[in-house]
Amino acid sequence: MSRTLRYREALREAMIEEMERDPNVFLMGEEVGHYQGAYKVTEGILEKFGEKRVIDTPIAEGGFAGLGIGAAMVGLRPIVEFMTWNFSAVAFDQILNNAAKVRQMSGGQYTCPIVFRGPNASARQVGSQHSHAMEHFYTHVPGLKVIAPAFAADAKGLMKTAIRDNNPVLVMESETLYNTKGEVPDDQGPIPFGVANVVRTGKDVTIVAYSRMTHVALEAAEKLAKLGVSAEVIDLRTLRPLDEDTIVASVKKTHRCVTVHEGWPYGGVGAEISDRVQRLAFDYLDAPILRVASLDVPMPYNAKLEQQCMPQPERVVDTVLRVVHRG
Amino acid sequence: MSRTLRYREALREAMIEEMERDPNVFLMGEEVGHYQGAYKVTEGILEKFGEKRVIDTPIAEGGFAGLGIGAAMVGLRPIVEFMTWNFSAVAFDQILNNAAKVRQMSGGQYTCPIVFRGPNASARQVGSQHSHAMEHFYTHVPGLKVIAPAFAADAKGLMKTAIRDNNPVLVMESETLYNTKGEVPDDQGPIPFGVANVVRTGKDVTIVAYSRMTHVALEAAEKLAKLGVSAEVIDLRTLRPLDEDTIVASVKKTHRCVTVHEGWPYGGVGAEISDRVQRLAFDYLDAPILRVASLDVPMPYNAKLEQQCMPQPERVVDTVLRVVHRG
Amino acid sequence: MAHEGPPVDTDHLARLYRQMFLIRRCEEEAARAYAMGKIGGFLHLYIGQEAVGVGALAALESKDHVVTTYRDHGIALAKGMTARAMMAELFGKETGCSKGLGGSMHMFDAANGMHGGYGIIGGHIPLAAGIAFASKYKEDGGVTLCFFGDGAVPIAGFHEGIGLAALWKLPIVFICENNEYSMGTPLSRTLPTSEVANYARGYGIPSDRFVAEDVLEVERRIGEAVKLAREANIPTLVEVKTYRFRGHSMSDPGKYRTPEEVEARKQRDPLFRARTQLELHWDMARLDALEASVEEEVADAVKFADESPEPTAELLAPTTYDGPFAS
Amino acid sequence: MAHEGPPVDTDHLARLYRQMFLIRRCEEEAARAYAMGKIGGFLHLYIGQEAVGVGALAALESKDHVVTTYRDHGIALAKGMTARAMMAELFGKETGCSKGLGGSMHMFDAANGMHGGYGIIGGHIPLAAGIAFASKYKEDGGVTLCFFGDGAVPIAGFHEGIGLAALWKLPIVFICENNEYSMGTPLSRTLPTSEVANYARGYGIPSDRFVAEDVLEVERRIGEAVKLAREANIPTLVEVKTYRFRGHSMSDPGKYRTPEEVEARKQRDPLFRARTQLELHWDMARLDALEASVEEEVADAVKFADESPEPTAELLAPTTYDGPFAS
Ligand SMILES: Cc1ncc(C[n+]2csc(CCOP(=O)(O)OP(=O)(O)O)c2C)c(N)n1
Ligand SMILES: Cc1ncc(C[n+]2csc(CCOP(=O)(O)OP(=O)(O)O)c2C)c(N)n1
Ligand SMILES: [Mg+2]
Ligand SMILES: [Mg+2]
Repeated sequence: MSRTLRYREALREAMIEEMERDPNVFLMGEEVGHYQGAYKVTEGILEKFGEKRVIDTPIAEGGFAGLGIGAAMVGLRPIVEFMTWNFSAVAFDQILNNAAKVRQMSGGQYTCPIVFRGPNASARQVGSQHSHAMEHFYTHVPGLKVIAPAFAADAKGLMKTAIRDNNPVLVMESETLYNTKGEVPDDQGPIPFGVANVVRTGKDVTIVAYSRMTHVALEAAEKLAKLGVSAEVIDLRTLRPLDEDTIVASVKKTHRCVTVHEGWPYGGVGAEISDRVQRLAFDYLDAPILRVASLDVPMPYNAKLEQQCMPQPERVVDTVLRVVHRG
Repeated sequence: MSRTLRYREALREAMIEEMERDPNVFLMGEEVGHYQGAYKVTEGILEKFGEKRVIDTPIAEGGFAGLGIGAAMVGLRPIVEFMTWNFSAVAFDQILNNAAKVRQMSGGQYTCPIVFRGPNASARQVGSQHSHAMEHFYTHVPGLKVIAPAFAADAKGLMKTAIRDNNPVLVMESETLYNTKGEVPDDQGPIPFGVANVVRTGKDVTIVAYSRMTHVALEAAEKLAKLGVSAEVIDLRTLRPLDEDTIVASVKKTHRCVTVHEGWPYGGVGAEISDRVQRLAFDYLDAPILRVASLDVPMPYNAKLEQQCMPQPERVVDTVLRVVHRG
Repeated sequence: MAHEGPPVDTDHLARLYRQMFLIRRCEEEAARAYAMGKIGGFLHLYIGQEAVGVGALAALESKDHVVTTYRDHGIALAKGMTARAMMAELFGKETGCSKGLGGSMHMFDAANGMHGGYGIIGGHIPLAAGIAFASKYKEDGGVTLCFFGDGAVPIAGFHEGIGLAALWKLPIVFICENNEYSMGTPLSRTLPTSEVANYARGYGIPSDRFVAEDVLEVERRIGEAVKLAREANIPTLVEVKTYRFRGHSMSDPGKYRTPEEVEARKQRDPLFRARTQLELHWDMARLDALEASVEEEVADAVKFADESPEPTAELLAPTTYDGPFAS
Repeated sequence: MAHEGPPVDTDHLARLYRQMFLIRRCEEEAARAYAMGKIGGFLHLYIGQEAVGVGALAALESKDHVVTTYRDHGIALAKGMTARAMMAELFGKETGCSKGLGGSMHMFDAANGMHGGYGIIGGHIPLAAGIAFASKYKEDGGVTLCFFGDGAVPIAGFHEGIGLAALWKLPIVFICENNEYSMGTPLSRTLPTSEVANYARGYGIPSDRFVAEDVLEVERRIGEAVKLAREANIPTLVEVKTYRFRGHSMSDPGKYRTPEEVEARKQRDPLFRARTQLELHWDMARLDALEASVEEEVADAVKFADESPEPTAELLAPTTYDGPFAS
C-alpha cells in the first residue's frame, strides 16, 4: 500500500518517525519551530515534540552547526536545518574541520551522528548569493556523506537512513521539489546509501542525474525518444558514497554517458563521474563523456538568463545528440 | 642575468616591487608585520613600508578577508595573507559570496582586485585540520582565479600578475617549497595566467601537476626514465584559468595522462582534468586517465601514515606504469 | 502640537519627507508588480522603516558610503539612486542599477556610494569596515554607514566587523535597524538581552539607542555618530528601534504578529508623522504638488522598467571577470 | 608568609601540585623529544599556565566535560588522561590517546570527558556549547568548561558560541586564558580594549577576571562559575590572566618579548608558588617522594611512547567513517 505525498511531507514524516523512535533525535534551525519552517518542511513538528526537541535558532549557522556537532559527539542525534544550503558557507569550517574530522583526529573515539539538511541549488530568481549548488564542495570531503533525493519516497527513506547513520550526513533537498508529489509506500523504511536507481531504461546513452535534474533528465529522455534515441536515466540518490557500479554497468551497455547537475562545472560531481567512468569503462566508451551543468558564472537574477544558466531539457537533448551522433 | 632565490624570497620581492609601484597595494594578515611573517615570507616588509601598509590583524579571517574585499571595491589593492590556507575555511563565505560575486551582482560596476595568499596543503605532521589542499574548493568558483607556482621564478612572476589583476586571485603557496631555491631572471616581470609549462618533455605519458607535486612528478619521471618510460611533465602554474590547450596537445602526443595533486580525489582538480582530457582528446587516448591524489581520508599526524596519504614519486611511478603497460 | 527645540528647516524636512514618500510609493508599486509576476525571487520591503534610512543618510555628505542588507531599496533611493534604476532592477531589466543581474537584494550604485545590497546575513559588515578602512587609508574624509537587522547580531560578521573597526579606529557607523523580528522570530528568541547597543561595551566603542519616529531626530542622532567617525575615527554602534509594516518578504504571511500589534505600530508611522509636521508649515496645495511629483516619478519608473529591454547573455562573462574569462 | 583565609587542605593542594608538576615535566620531556625528532608538527607547550587548567578542572566532577585549543596537553592530563596516552600521542604511536592520528593539537579522551584538542581558533567554542546543550537535554547535571586563548576573542566562534549559550542558558563556563599574546602579537594589537571579560556585557552573562597565581584561587573562582552553571544553567565568561614561559610553539624564537619580561613572570611561577605553600606543611622528604613519583611516571611515559608500535594504514578507513566507507 502506498500514499501520494509531497516531497516536503515525505521528509517531514521521516523526521517525525525517527524522532518518535529515538528521543535523542532533535531538530534545530532558523524558523523550524514557531514559524513552521521557512519552506514548511517542519510544519507541525514543534506542536508534536515541544520546544525541547524543536529549537528555533538565531542566525548563526557556524554557531549552531558547531553546537550540533558537539551535541552529536556526546550522544545526541541533531538534525540541523540550514534555511538554505547557501547559508552553510558561513558554517563551512565547522562541517569541514569538526564534523568530518572529529572521528579521525580522536583515533576513532567519537561518532558524529548529525544530519545537516535544507534546500539546495537554484530556487527561482533568488540571485547569485542564494542559488548555490553546495554539494560540489561537500562531496569532496572524506568523513561526510551527501545525499540528494529526487522523489518523495527516496526523500523519506534516505532521510531515515541519514538520521540513523553514525556519520555526518548532508541532505540536499530542493525548494523546487518540495511541492512535487510521489507515491510513498506505507511502510517506507530506510533506503541504503550508495545505491542509485535506474529510473528509465534505454540502450543508446546513459544520463546520470540527481535531485531536480533527474526530472530534467527524464524530460530530456522523453524528447530524445521522439528523436529515436533511447536514453537510460540514472538517479544517483546519494552522491557520496557514489554508486559507480550502477553507472559503469549502464555505460558498458550504452557506451555513452552524459551527466546533468546544477552548479558549476569545474570539479563538480560531473567531473568526478567523468573521471570514474573513463577509468572504469574505458574500453566501452564510444564517445567522450559530456556534462551538462550550470553555466560557469554566478547566477543572474533576470528570469530568462537564470533559465539559460541552469541545465534545461533542451541542453541535455543537444548534448546527448552530440555524443550519440559521434559515431 | 639571473639570481638564485628562495621561493619565499621570490614571493617577497614580487610583493615589494608591486608595493613600490602602486601605493594602493597593501598587505595584511596575522603576524605579517612585527613578527615578520609566520613563515617569514613577509620579512622586512613592515620596516620598508610602515604600519599603514603592512597590517597585523587579529585572528578573524572572515572579518579581515571581508574588510579587504570592501577596500578593494573602492580602489585599494589588498594582499591578504592567510597564515595557512586552512584558515580560509572560516572566511569561505566572504570569498565565495562577496569576492567572487560582487562584480556580477552589481552588473559589472565593481572590480575586486584582491590577492589572497598563503601556504597550502600539507606541511609536516601538522595533522588533519592543518593539512588541507584548499584549491579544490576554490577552483570550482567562477569569479575567482587560482594559481599554484612550483618554482621561484614563477612564484615571482605570477604573484606580480596576481597583484595587478583586477579580479580576486588566490595564490596557493607551499610551506615545503618556501626554502627551495631557483633561478629568477633579474627582470622577472609578470607571467600571464593560463599558461602551463612543459617542464620535461617525453613521449610515453603526460604527467600533469602543480605546486610541490611538480617536483614529485619530476622525481617520478626520473625514475620512469630508468625504467625506459619517457614521461612529459606539465607544471600547470595556474589552476583557474586552466591551460587545457597545453595539456591536450601533450596528451595528443603521448596518448596517456596521469594527474598528480595533493588533496582528496573526489571532484578535485584531477577530476576536472580527467573530464577535459577525455572530452578534448578522446580519440587520442590509449589508456584511461589516472589520478594520483592524497588518500581519501583526513590527514593523520603519524609521520609514516602522513607520507602514505600524500602522493609520493613511487605512487606516481606505479600509476604511470599502469597506464603505460595497458597496451 | 507645537514643535520643541530649534526651528524646523521646512525645506529640509520636505526633502526628507519626499524621500520617505518616494520609497513608500516605489515599494507599494513594486509589491503590485510582484503580484503581477513582473518581479521575481525575494522582495523585502522597507515600508515602515523609511525614517531610519532617510534620516541616517541625510547626515552624510555625498562622498560618503553606505552598505546594507537585502532590505535595500529604501537605502538605495535615499543615497541617490533613481527610482528608474531601482525599479528596472526589480523588473530584471538591463537598465536596472545592476543591469538586472542583481535583483531586489543586490542594489548597487557605485557612483553614488551605494555599495550594496547583500544577501548573507552579517557578511556585508566586514565589507563596510573595509570601505571605511579605504577612506582612512586614502585620507579622503569619507564616512561609511553600515545597516543591518537585529537578526545579524548573533552572527560572525557583526562581531568581526565591529571588532576590526573598533581596533583600527575606522570612520564608520554601525546601524542596527531593530525591527523586533528576524523573519518570524522575535528578538527575545534570538538575543540573550533586549539591548543590541550593549554589545558596544565589549568593543569599547560608543553606542546610541533610540526609536525612529521622527526622521529629523534620526538625522540628528546619526549625525553625532557621523561626526565622531569623521573627526575622530571613532566608530559607533547605533541601535535604532523601528518596525516593518509588511511581512518579511512577499511570501511571508506574518502570522507571528497580531493584527493589533501591526496596527498599533502603523498608527505611529514616521512617514505620517513627518507629513503632519510639514502640514504645520506648508499649505495643502504645496504638499499635494510634492506628492504628485512623487507619483509621477514612480509611475515613470514603473513604465521605464516595464519598457526596458532585458539583459542578454553577452553580459554574463564580462561581469564575472574583468578582462579575459578564467575557466 | 602566613596563609590567609580558610585552612589549606594539604592533601588537596598536594594533588594539585602533583598535577601541575606532572604537566610541567611531561612537557619538558616532550620538548626534549621534539628536539630529538621523536615528535613532529606543532608542539604548543602549556608551561607557565598549568595553574589555570589544574585549578579549573579541580572544580569539576568527573562526569563533567572539557574542551580546549591546540595548547591541550595540560588540560588533558588534568582531566585524567594518563601521561602514557599523552606522550604516546605526541610520539605518533598507536597507544596514544588518539592512536597517533591526532598529534599534539588533538588530544581526546572521551571516557574522561576530555573532548579535544582543536586547531582552528574559535571553532571549538560552539562545540563546547553543544556538549553543554547535551547535558541540559539529557538532564545529567554535567557542566562543560571551554578554554581558549585571548587570540580567539576577535573571531566568530567566540561570539556565536557564547551567544547561543547565553540565549539558551547552557551549563558552561567560558575560560579565556589571557596570556597577553597570540603568537607574536600582544593583546593591544588584537583587541580594542584590554579587558576580555567586558564582552560578557553584550550577552548579559556574568563574568569574572583574575590572575592565575594561586592554583587554589583558580579552583575557587572557577568553582563559583561552575556552581552557577550546574545549579542555574547560567554561563559565565571568565578571563584568567596568565603567561606562557615558552614560545608559541617549538619554532617560535619569541623575539617579541624581552628576556626581562619573561624572567619577571617566571619569578611568579604558580607552580613554584604552590610548592612553596606546600613546603609550609610538608617536610622535604615527602615532597621529594611526590616529585620522584612524578619523575618516574614521566620516564615511564616516555619509555612507553618510545617503545609503542606505530599505527598502521588499516586504521585510516574505520576512523574516517563509522561503518562502511563512503567514497
Ligand atoms: C547567513 C544567513 N542565514 C540565513 C539567512 C536567511 N534570512 C534572510 S533574512 C533573515 C532574517 C533577518 O532578520 P533581521 O536581520 O532582523 O533583518 P530584517 O529582515 O528584520 O530587516 C534570514 C534568517 C540569510 N540570508 N543569511
Ligand atoms: C582560524 C585560525 N587562524 C589562525 C590560526 C593560527 N594560529 C594558531 S595559534 C594562533 C595564536 C593564538 O593565540 P591565543 O588564542 O592567544 O592562544 P595562545 O597560543 O596564546 O594559547 C594562531 C594565529 C589558527 N589556528 N586558526
Ligand atoms: Mg529584524
Ligand atoms: Mg594568548
